[in-house]
Amino acid sequence: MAEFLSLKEAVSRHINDGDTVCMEGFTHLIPFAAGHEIIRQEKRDLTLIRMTPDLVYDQMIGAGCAKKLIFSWGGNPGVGSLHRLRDAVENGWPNKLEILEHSHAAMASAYEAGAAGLPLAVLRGYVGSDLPKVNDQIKFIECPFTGERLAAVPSIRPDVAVIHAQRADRNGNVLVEGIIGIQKEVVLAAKRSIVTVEEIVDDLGASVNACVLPSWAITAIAEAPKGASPSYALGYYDRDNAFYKEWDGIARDRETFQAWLKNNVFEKGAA
Amino acid sequence: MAEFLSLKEAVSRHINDGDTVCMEGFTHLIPFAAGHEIIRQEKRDLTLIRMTPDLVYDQMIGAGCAKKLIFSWGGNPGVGSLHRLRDAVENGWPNKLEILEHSHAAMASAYEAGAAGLPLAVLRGYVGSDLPKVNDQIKFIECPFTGERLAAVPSIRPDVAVIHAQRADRNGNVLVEGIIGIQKEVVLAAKRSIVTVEEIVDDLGASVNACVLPSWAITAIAEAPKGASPSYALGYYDRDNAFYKEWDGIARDRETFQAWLKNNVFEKGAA
Amino acid sequence: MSLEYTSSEMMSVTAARALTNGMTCFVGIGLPSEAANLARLTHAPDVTLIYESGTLQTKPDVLPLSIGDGELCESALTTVSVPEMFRYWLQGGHVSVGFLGTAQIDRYANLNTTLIGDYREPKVRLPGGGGAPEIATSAKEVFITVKHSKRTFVKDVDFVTTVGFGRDGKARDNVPNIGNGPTVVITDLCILKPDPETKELVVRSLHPNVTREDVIAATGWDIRFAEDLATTPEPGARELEVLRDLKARTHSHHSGPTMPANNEAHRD
Amino acid sequence: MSLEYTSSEMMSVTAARALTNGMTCFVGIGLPSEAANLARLTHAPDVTLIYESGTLQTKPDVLPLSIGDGELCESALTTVSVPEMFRYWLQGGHVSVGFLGTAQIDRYANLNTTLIGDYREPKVRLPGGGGAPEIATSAKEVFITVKHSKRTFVKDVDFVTTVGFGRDGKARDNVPNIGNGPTVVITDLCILKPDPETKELVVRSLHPNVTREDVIAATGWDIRFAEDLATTPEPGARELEVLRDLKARTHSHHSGPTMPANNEAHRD
Repeated sequence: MAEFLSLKEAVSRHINDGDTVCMEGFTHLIPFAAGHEIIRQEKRDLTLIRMTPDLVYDQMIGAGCAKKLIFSWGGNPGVGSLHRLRDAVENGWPNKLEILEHSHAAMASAYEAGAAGLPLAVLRGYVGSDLPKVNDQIKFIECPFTGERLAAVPSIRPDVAVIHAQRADRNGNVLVEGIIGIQKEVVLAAKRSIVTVEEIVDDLGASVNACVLPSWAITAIAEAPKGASPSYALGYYDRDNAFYKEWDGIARDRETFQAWLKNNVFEKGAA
Repeated sequence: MAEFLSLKEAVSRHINDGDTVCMEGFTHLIPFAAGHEIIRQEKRDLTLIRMTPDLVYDQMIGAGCAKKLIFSWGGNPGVGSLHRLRDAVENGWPNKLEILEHSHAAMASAYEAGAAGLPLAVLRGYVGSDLPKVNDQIKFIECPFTGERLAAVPSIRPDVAVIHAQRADRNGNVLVEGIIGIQKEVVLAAKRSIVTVEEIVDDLGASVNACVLPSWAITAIAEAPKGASPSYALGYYDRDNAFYKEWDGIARDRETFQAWLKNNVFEKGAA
Repeated sequence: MSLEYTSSEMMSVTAARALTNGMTCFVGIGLPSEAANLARLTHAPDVTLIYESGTLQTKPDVLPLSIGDGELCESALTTVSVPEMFRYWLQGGHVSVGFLGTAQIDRYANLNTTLIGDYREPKVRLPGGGGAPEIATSAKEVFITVKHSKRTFVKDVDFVTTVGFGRDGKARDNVPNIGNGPTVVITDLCILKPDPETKELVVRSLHPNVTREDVIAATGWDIRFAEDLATTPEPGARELEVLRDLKARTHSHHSGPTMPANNEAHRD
Repeated sequence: MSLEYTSSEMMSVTAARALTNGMTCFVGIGLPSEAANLARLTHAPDVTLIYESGTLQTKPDVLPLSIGDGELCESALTTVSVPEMFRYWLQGGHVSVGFLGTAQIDRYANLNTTLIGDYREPKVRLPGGGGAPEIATSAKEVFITVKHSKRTFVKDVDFVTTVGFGRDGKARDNVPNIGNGPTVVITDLCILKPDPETKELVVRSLHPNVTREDVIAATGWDIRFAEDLATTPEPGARELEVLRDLKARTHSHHSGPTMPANNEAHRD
């Protein structure tokens, strides 16, 4: 059964230095509050996995939490580059960052396979792409029925999954609604999971086939209102597109980034 | 875009003798009306696929529509045997029926793979079971990452999928709700699809992550009120458990079966 | 005190007692479903029940006739697709107990629900594997409940639909990512458990008023009894009351007059 | 009549015209999204737009800044998980057109969105593949829209993130279950299509007031022109009006004052 913890306690207890951590949310419901708590607790040497490492990973990488990044699209959507990610990859600041990159289709299938408890995902992918030349985790197998050559990638089965969701009921069942991304998959694929929620309610108000994660499939739940901002939570608040644009200026420069981090992360406590 | 047709026209136009046909619905939303129309139109030599061939396939097999059955559990749930299926397998009446059997996990994965456009499904399955000895479609592959031995089965990609759903809107988008089974997968995996619905409405009334099949993923839609009875349609009518029990007596004997077929199928037109 | 109860009731109550709060149980239809819901309505209100139709954490008020009755969906936390159920929830490792029935079981707890006789020339054709083959390997452990008879308890099953410990008791040895297999078999006569070494089923407890001879007569192999053979505790008054209420509700629900609409419809 | 319009508007209107009713289009963010929504709001109201965030058949009123803006979900027929989107809808063969942008494109329409320079020592690190590698192979055909410049139109891309026709134009030959690949490239200068034989991109139509020299100067290889070189039709008044309204709505939506709650929150 999921345990209700403060965000501080959840991160402290369930994320260790050196862990493989997936913080997911496909544009929607990105767990920013949890990312900031990880920065505050100065977790180190994390292998970070995420299809679309955007601002939250840019911040964590810039803060020195990561040693490796596995991803399929790393940018500030609609704005441009992730300057902290680039600084780490290109200049090793604040530390060297190893990267391993996939396509979305491969990562989506790898999450599906991870949730399904399988060691590999099979997809019709990477045909003609140079990505297999630079990622030795991409292999090819032959279908035993048709002889077709198909791509295979290792499934994703992280130590910890971190997601944000709209709400939990008092038994610890969680509703995710709207762009549900790979939230269900990453929680089921992970050894441990932390779910931050906008609120804890008596009744989830879920429709019959809603994306509900049962309490017994979750390790810890922490209430974190606006925990996805500047991304958004459908039904609660909109995406702060202005901040996404503003981030480009903040992150471009190490000093402005560090000042932002000090004022907006380190000097704030967990929600 | 889906074409609105009468059930008679849909079956006549889209199901041919010799086709591979999947009529799905996991206990819920079983397309009985469509099955009866197939019987009335005396379709022959069908390869029928269904995880749980229950009364609808018992009726079609007894009526002589099938030459082969691929399945994973063939019974009258909670009641007993399918006597027409057994008569066909054991005595070749009204014709010889070839069977190929799987487990549910393998068929569910084979539908998933079919919807995903893949030629095979990979699962951790059939360990220690004799099923691979009697089904040459079950093979084993080695994971290129871990060396683990995993089962592989061909994906299911039928000529025609037939399902029943609660409702369609006037653009031909279809809502399936409740026990959604493998309805979405079979429609996406099939070359052509026929969807019968309880009613056609202005607005589906679907929640944000509901199981909705877009019009452009469906071939034909036919209105068939009570088209799933004696199974049920959540929100419309309950399962007629009494008839499931009654069927045991009807189907046990060739004569009572044929009389039932004459009175209840052949002498009735399509809804 | 001496309550009156049948051997079927004894079996259901004993099977129910094997489940505890906190377990996530993938429930087979029939006897397992009866036992699992009895557990939920008595000592284990927080046991999580999953049916292969996709209904997660369901709390039916009456026993379902099939694994996909409306009752299961309406009382569930949520309902997922069948591929998701088998891939994410079962194969993904979230099921602690698979609760199965069977037509035949052998001394190594292998189950046969495929056929009696030879595969190509069956004497009796049974429904087939359904969910059982992978429930038995993906769940952390397996409970089996079945009536005890010589026709059912055979030395070697005609067909291994679902592996217990294989023809030689070693089928799970060195297989990665496989559950522990059957840990208990509950019949209307006794409780059996696999020998920790050989995996052969051994009688660990006789139900009240059942003799060793009764079990021997109903078993198709030379059955062994544990040295510390116990007597199974009798059903309690509340367990019997809840079980009888549940069965009465179920009976009236499934055989009551069907709605006119349905009577019409199935004849269309 | 002579409407005033920019070369960017010419590009968007021309790209929009490539889409027709009945197409199911998997939309990349940025220019493709602008063109696809312009098509939907003008001549192709029934074009189906899909974004990789899982939003099926979406009808945003403003252009999304990211592929997962709330607007996409709220206006969609339904929203599915990301694995389902890539496995069932894209790989499953339900997408007729993939509409992509790029950072680099070469003469065989290979796309590079990974990096400029060498992989281990990049001069510029770009976002990466995202959905494009499999959109380009699973969609029945691919439309590309990108601004024309020598930096973008290179003889050979530094890295093939997403295959057009490979380094030699033959990458799709004899590959089973693969789409037809890029069928048209729309820039702010012209329309290019692959030569039916060699698959090399050939200019098929120049936009009004663009010369061959303009295209040659903006292309990093010895670009060929079709014998029957056409002139692209100008944008219509309604197309320009709808495009400008859409961009104005979008601009005001994405840079308008954010809600106080959000301003607070992102500083937590």
